[in-house]
Amino acid sequence: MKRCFLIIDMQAKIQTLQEAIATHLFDGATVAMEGFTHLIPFAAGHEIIRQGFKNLELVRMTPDMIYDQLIGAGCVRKLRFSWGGNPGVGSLYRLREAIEKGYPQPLEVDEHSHAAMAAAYAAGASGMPCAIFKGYYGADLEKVNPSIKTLACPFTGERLVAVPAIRPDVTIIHAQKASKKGDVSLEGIVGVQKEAVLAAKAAIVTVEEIVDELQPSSPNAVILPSWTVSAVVHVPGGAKPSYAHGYYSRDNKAYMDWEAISKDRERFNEWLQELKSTDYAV
Amino acid sequence: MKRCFLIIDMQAKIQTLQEAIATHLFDGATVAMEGFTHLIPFAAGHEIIRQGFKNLELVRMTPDMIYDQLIGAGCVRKLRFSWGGNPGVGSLYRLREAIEKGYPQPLEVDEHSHAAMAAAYAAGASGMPCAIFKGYYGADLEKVNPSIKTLACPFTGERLVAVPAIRPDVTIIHAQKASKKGDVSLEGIVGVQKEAVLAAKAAIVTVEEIVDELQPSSPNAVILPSWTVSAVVHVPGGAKPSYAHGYYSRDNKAYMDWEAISKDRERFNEWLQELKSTDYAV
Amino acid sequence: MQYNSTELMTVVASRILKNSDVCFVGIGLPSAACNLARLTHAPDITLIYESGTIQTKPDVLPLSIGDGELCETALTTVSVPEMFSYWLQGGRITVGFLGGAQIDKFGNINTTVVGDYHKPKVRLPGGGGAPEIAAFCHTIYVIMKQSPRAFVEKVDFITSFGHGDGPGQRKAMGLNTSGPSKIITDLCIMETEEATGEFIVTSIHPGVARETIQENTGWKIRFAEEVAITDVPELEELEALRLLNEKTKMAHQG
Amino acid sequence: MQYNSTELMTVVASRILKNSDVCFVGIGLPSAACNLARLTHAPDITLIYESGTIQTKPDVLPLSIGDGELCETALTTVSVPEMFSYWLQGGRITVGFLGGAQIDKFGNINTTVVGDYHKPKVRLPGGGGAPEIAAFCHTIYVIMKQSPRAFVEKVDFITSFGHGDGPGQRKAMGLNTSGPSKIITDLCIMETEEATGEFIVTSIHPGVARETIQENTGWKIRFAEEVAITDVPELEELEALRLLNEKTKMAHQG
Repeated sequence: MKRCFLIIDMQAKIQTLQEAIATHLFDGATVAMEGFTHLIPFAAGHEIIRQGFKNLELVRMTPDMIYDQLIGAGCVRKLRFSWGGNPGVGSLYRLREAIEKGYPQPLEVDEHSHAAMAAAYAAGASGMPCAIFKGYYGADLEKVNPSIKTLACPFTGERLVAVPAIRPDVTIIHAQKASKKGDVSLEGIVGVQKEAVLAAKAAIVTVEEIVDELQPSSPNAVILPSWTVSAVVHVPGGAKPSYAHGYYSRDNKAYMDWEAISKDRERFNEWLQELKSTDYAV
Repeated sequence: MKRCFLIIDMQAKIQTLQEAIATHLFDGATVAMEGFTHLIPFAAGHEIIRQGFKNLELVRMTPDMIYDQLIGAGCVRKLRFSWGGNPGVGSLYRLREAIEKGYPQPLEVDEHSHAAMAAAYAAGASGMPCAIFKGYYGADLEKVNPSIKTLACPFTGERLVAVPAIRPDVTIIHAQKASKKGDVSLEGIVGVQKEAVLAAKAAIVTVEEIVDELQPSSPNAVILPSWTVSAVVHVPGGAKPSYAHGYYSRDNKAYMDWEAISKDRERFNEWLQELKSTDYAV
Repeated sequence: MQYNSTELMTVVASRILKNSDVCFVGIGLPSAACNLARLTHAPDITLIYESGTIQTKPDVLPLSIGDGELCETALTTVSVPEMFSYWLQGGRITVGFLGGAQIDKFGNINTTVVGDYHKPKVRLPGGGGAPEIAAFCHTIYVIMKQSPRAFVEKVDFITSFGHGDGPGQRKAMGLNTSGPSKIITDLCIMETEEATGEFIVTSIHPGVARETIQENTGWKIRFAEEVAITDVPELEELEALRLLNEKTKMAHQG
Repeated sequence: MQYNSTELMTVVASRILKNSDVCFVGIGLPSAACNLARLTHAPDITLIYESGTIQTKPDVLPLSIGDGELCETALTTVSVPEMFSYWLQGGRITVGFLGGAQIDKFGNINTTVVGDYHKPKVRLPGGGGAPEIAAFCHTIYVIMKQSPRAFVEKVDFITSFGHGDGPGQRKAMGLNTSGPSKIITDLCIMETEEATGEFIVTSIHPGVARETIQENTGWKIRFAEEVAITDVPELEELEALRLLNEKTKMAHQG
């Protein structure tokens, strides 16, 4: 319950990307950048690389290209995840080299299933110490990950599974819109972004547009009120090469092209130098 | 897991109210009729009274006027609930007489908090045997209801609470729209209706309108696909005197007038005779 | 300007709310107090009703917790399971309001039964959201009319836990929230005394005698060393409240 | 009409899907097979992708599990926690597709590591949704190209449980779902033998020799008493598949 007293002070400030990352990140922080192929906060991830944070504990269901980049850049000590690949393309070679060869630094792994990660985010948002669900029947992950435990339903005796709740120091997401007041709206494939924000001690939201007033298409639209968000940052195109429903499409070619860059340390380092020498560009 | 094989056969049929109730209800069934002051399925409840089902185990977070009517009519043996009153008005006297005086028959009570009921519906929808949450700290309900148990978080040792999942034989809700195919859409205060439907072995949905195609206002609108629903029934006004967002408002006067009818056995019986002698009227 | 005791309670309750508060609003006096705060000194206060409506700004007071007005004027409306898990249990709510049939000097409240639970003399509506509201809102304000039948030595049933029978019990249960911190009655304001966990009178409404307060309290009531006199409602507050009540009455009769 | 082995696998997989199925669709061949079924004999088949899109009807195949096309053509899109709790764990999905780097004769699948988990020779992407897809979908179909490196005596790591090492183990764990029931390869169709829990060959694709199947299987493969010859893809099926692939290719290069 420590967190409730933090939350009182949460109130969205409109900041620049540099400010928001510099204010809320710190070396060793647990950081979740979510987006289930949609609305992936690439620009914010790149700014973390530029600012050179170290030993981050990254959390994400589907670490993809942006996490490959953060790992390759040497920002990451540990990864909690459930599926680490370049979706529809192949491997994340920076992720693989960190695990297989300890390059550029060893990567500790806390591996779960999607069901477990999704439940763990929801548990974090709900102030629960753990998520309890049904899963992992006969799967070996339970044997190699001590943070997966079993318990019995107190009524039926049925075997249930528990994993610790996810409580990031900082969650970063990209959304379509925010109001000037800092209320945020997401639409389309919404993934676990709401849960990731509500589970976090601080939340940064980059957005395509800042509007005077949100005008949700439905009373039940997915909205994060300003008092659940720490910083709102106007970053049009901030999800590229992933996509923003209603704004731009997924750049599939960029994902396919990443294969060759990721595979080759030298090409990756060239990519990294170029990133560091430029501000985010849309 | 027995239920999964039931669910395969679920596919919405468009039926009349009489057919739908006669097909799916049975004496002794566990029935949830949900609606959190909004979209309360009054017409369906009245049809249950007309068809004279007995010994039902009713489930509902906020049993209000319609459950008072079912209890007064002698249809109900047991009630699982969290708040039983006429909201903003006062008591439900038929409910009180059943508990306090066993009239017209004794009413067994399985009482929880809102948080517990909401979690228990979500657990039912999720195929869980129980819901696990944080709650009831120091509250006496835990002492008088054996279906509230505690357990320890396997990671932190923190005290957690468990209640059995809700798995109704039949859930009945009222919604704004269904397509001819049987997909259902709800909007506004959506309560626990989605969970109540997904937790049930059979689900009846009465609707204001049947349209050719649903055209949801948002990709994330609340929709129940036709294969999660057993029967769709066209009952315009079927939520009156509660309300249907976008169709008609709450008839507050009817709720205030219920006080006097409910309070007096004779007036209630007159009301009951009149109900039984008429078809549902809008 | 003349005012009645309900108006006084509502105004007093509205004043303790801050612009930055996120309130879990119950029907009746709490709803009136929260909306009065919003219409006077706390225009950006966030009001949440357990039906799922977040940041709502109703023009008239809802009769029920889930009236259409609440949804139509809300920033967003979430499902009830989400409301209780992500928002209430998640620790997002700063202020909860409770009332009840009985309250004791430790702020334990009964809205369940009078008499024995299994053979009740009077069956009350039950707890609804109260057990977890009392646990997870950062603080709890209680609004209740004072009488010896309502302010009792020991409640028949603890529907929502206050401070048990003394200080430190909440913490021992793993709760870091303050629990009931103020009771606003038609006679006075009571606040929790830290050392004992007991409610003591800290402000007396204008014209009320100490004896009247004791006569309407079922336990031996104590008074703070310095007891204030509650400020009378201001013209502006009363006008805003009466306009709200007037609009509400018309809407509900409609 | 000529066809290649990927086309054959896709067509064969599409044929086993029913109009009434609710499929949890993975990217790649399963996505192609499910959409081919929808475009041919099963127009009302319900396709669900784990990104939350329910009843989607994409015009082109998504590259990733959460492409915009899926959401735009879906009946509704739910959050990922809801997808895994209410829909998958809730028992709403009739068919799940799995593939992997390794599979054994009991249908246990490895998509996690080659070698030791803590010091892997090759780190694969991991399980994603697979452990619970294997548990909760009413049945599982596997699509994989056959080779002795992929069809192994014992998988290095059980990412998703099939039948363990014999029949009855699923039931003993409290699972009432059938688990992997068919494997569609480029050479044949295998099905679970009830008595042993083992996969045996029940249909051989045209022109494939039994020896070829054994050479590409790391365990001693058995054949059913009556082995069918798989029907060749029909013109209509191939045309629909090629049009879908053509549209997809253009869209992804765009």
